[in-house]
Amino acid sequence: MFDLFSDIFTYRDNALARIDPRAKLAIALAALVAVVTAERIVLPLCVFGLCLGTVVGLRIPAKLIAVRLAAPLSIVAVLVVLQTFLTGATPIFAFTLAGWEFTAKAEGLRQGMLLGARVLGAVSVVFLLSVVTPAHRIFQALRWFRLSRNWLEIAVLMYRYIFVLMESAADLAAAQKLRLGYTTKGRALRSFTALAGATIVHSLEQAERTHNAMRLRGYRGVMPFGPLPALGRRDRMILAFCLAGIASARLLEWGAGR
Amino acid sequence: MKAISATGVHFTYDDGTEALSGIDFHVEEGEFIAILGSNGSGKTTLINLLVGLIKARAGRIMIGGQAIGELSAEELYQRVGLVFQNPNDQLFAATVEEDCAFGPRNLNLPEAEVQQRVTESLSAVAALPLRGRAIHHLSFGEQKRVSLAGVMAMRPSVLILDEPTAGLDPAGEAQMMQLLKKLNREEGLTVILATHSVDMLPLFANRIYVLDQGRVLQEGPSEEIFCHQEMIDRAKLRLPYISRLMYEMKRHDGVPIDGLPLTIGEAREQLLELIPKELIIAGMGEKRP
Amino acid sequence: MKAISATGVHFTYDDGTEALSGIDFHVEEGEFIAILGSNGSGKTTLINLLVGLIKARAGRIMIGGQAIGELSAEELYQRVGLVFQNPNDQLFAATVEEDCAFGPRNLNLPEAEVQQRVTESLSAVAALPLRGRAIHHLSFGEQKRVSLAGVMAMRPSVLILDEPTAGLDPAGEAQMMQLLKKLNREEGLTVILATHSVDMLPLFANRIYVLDQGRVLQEGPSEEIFCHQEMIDRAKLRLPYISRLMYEMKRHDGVPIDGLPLTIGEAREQLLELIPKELIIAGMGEKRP
Amino acid sequence: MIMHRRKKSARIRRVAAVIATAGILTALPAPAFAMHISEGILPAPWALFWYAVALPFVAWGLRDLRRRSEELLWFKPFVSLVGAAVFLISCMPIPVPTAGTCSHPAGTGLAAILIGPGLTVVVASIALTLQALFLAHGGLTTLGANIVSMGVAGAYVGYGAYLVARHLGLPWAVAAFLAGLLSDWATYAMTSLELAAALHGDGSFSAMLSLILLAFVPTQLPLGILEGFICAGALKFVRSRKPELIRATAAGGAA
Ligand SMILES: Nc1ncnc2c1ncn2[C@@H]1O[C@H](COP(=O)(O)OP(=O)(O)OP(=O)(O)O)[C@@H](O)[C@H]1O
Ligand SMILES: Nc1ncnc2c1ncn2[C@@H]1O[C@H](COP(=O)(O)OP(=O)(O)OP(=O)(O)O)[C@@H](O)[C@H]1O
Ligand SMILES: [Mg+2]
Ligand SMILES: [Mg+2]
Repeated sequence: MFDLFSDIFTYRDNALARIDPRAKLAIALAALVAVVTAERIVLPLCVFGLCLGTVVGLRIPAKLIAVRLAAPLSIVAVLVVLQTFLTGATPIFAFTLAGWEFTAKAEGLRQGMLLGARVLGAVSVVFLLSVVTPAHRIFQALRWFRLSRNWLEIAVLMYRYIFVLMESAADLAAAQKLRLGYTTKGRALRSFTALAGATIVHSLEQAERTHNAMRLRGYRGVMPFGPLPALGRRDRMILAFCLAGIASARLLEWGAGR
Repeated sequence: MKAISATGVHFTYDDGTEALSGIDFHVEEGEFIAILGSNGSGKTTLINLLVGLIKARAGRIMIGGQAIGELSAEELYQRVGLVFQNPNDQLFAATVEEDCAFGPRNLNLPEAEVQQRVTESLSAVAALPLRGRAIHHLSFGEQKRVSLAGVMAMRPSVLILDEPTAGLDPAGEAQMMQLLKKLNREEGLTVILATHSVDMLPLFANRIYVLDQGRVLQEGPSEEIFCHQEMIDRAKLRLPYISRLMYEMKRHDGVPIDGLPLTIGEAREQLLELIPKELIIAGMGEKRP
Repeated sequence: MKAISATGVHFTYDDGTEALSGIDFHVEEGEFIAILGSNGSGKTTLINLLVGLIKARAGRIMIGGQAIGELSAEELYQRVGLVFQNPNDQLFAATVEEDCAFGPRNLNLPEAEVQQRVTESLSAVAALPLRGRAIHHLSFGEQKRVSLAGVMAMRPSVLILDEPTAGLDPAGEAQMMQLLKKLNREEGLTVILATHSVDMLPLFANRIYVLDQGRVLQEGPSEEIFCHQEMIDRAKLRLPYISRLMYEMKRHDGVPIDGLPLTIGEAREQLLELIPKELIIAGMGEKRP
Repeated sequence: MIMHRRKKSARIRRVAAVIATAGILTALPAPAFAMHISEGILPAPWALFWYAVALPFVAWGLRDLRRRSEELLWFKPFVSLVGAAVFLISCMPIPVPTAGTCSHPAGTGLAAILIGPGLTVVVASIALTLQALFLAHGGLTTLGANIVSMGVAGAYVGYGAYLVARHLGLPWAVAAFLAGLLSDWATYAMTSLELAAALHGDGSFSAMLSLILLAFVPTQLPLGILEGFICAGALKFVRSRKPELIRATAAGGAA
């Protein structure tokens, strides 16, 4: 029911998983910038192809890829349709449906496809990052980027306890289902409300116990994070190489656009 | 007739864990069955399949002669009830009464019938006095019984329980097992329970399925199951304490013991035959109950 | 010297539940103590008092000769460590390594020392290979051991555990108890555990405190405790299975048994003395380990 | 005459587009995915702009967090756990009557009542980051915009509605209902605004905005009402089970 994070794959060993998370995060951010500033569809689509190819090559199950890409793909479809019929000036074709006239326009189609390509490219970059980097490594990397420690502390605890609460919530939902709590809309709403309430109650109780456990191990209001080692030579080289690659691809596109 | 059966069932979680690989599991009406297995052997997964919470990747599950997919939710859950391990995860109403009434109300029964079912199911688990109490003020043992009552109120003919005695103290454990025995013997309910505690089971179960790594290692009446020391070791289980004692005396000390006594009663009988009458203190033997 | 002691301790929860009424509890350094009691008898409350999570309404708690109130939090938590019943309560970091390092880092130790403590404590609980794993991918048994490691990394001299074997299968239970025994015998840790399972305890504990309704019903070595059938019944506990068998044979059948054997080994010895040598199958007796 | 025809056809076109958009949006695997602006949709200037808008709110929430966690050692675990619960609730599928598919509640109204709007923004920013990274909902480039709609708009409107309703002497259940309802609608209004601003291209902003708003109406009107019921119901549940903990929450005094 709540198959949320399939982060088991991030613990698989492969060349990408071994790269320092800071380097990976920086590269991903650079790729995102390149994609969302792209003026033509070529660069984003190349990024999309590259990332998707890598994800497939890492043998991530097709089902997971489909689940992750389903929503972005449908958004792309909506975008293309919306932009094609709503913006632009040069008509390319028109048709009438149930008495209504639809006119597709070239500029709109182009704009829609560009937006769609950007979505695909950007989503695939983050997807690739997320299947080769466990959450705690990303949190570590974020620390290096000087994110607020308090923000990170809450993030770490939240991430951990989402899984704990998920187990009891899944049991609760199943228990309700087995006693026919979801057979009509009204019952479903009532059951759902109880489920939400119970999850909050469980979280409040868990917060108390967790805080006790933290206190007993010397917690004084700030979660201690370990030191971050310097970025290794190999990782520095990978980082430099990738950033240079992304920058030149972006410049190339810019040049082509002139 | 078969109350519930699974044939060649496979199940793999989304993350690739193969939790069940080819399970055959058949229960006749009125049986008392134990699914025995170590942590992670697949007991909960099997149970979730049997009640239709998850779908098998391969294999067939039949409930009372019908494939599970053909049954509507209403039909299915009036035939099979599941009691979860942690009562806190299945009691969602404010009071005991409301919780027990949840199922019957969802069946659109008239209020009088609902109330009657609540009374009946609460008395079946010896929890009638708790009727008006708030759920979150109950003790753990009381919560366990009330969660059983909530399922009983659906009047299932098959009752499945995941670790019904986990977390209970000895008195609570004995009470729960007596309760299940009564439901099975007197009310004719088919009872299936998953557990990894070996000591109480032999007294109650007609048959035991031993699970290990998603497979049925062995299946049979408890006398048969506990004869196979290596199988038991492989399943990361152990013999009941009594059997262990008798096993060691038989195996290492050469004491001639028939089969393998599982219960205190059986062990006592066998040992008394071996101990010379003249050693027994006169006058005491009479008191034997 | 006394490692930990509570004298005349009373505790009442906010809702008026009197959970402890006049507890005396004394543990010497290096002892292995069991707090035995049914659900709701007050075990967890007592433990929470001993580690300073809650404050007694009346009475005095001393840790290593000092009143608990006089100790700073840092001193206190380096002397006494508590392992919670549910490992989820205690494993709040993302990975095993980070979780174990939490305590040492709070002590502002240099990173090398932190890493060394992590390695040590993980190897002490046979969990070193789990070091890089995410907590939510561990099995229940692994989580239990890792949560113990997290406490061990604080290097407490007194280790308190709330139901350390709850929810574990037989293999996991045996492993956990062996682990605790090793920590107690080899590393000299004082171990205090709360439980309501009676069968494993006698093999390990020096002394047992039996709790019932917030009072100490009895205290003493296990042989003494389990002699008092009525007291055991009153505490809603039961004898270990082996003792139950021996007790019934002694009481009802008049078999002359000395004291009350608690373990399989003791029972075997006594029974063998009663069984005539000629009944024993020749050549088998040799194999006795 | 010509003028008239053009106007008419424009109107027809707009209506048709609304229906088409609504059709497509509701046919999505889950319409609530549309609640988060997907990765890559916003052009760079807009993405930066919304980051700039969101940042002060997050910073303010973090300041609040630091101040209160210095006094109360349990405060950070408490906020985290409530955050985890709300995150989970927002991932649970609920049936939407008009869409025929499942959607998800936002939970921001509930969170705002429990931990206050400032901290809700912080928690929402974390939840949105986790969703962007691991679930492909929302995105890193659109994080700022999503924080503004989910966090800022949802939390402050929800909390405001709750406080105003309580001051007007309405029962807490009604207040909670309004908080859920209005926070949900505010989130959608804000999301629509953000999308329209970024996507109207050479067309008119207001046309795009009304179009997107209208497209969301068939799912969002009922979903907002559901959210209201969920918020009130969940709060009722918590009040009955943990009255002492309700007192410790943000709206404790008012609740
Ligand atoms: N939701 C899940 N996702 C992935 N793997 C799972 C999930 N639930 C269980 N597993 C895995 O499936 C296997 C069987 O688990 P299951 O819960 O059925 O065991 P169990 O016999 O009930 O154990 P226990 O005695 O601990 O309750 C285990 O290896 C477990 O790690
Ligand atoms: N937070 C609380 N508020 C009110 N009463 C409580 C609370 N915690 C425990 N109690 C009550 O105090 C008594 C002792 O509870 P405690 O948890 O110490 O028992 P226990 O021996 O640990 O039981 P178990 O074996 O079930 O863990 C019980 O009557 C219980 O209902
Ligand atoms: Mg299980
Ligand atoms: Mg306890």
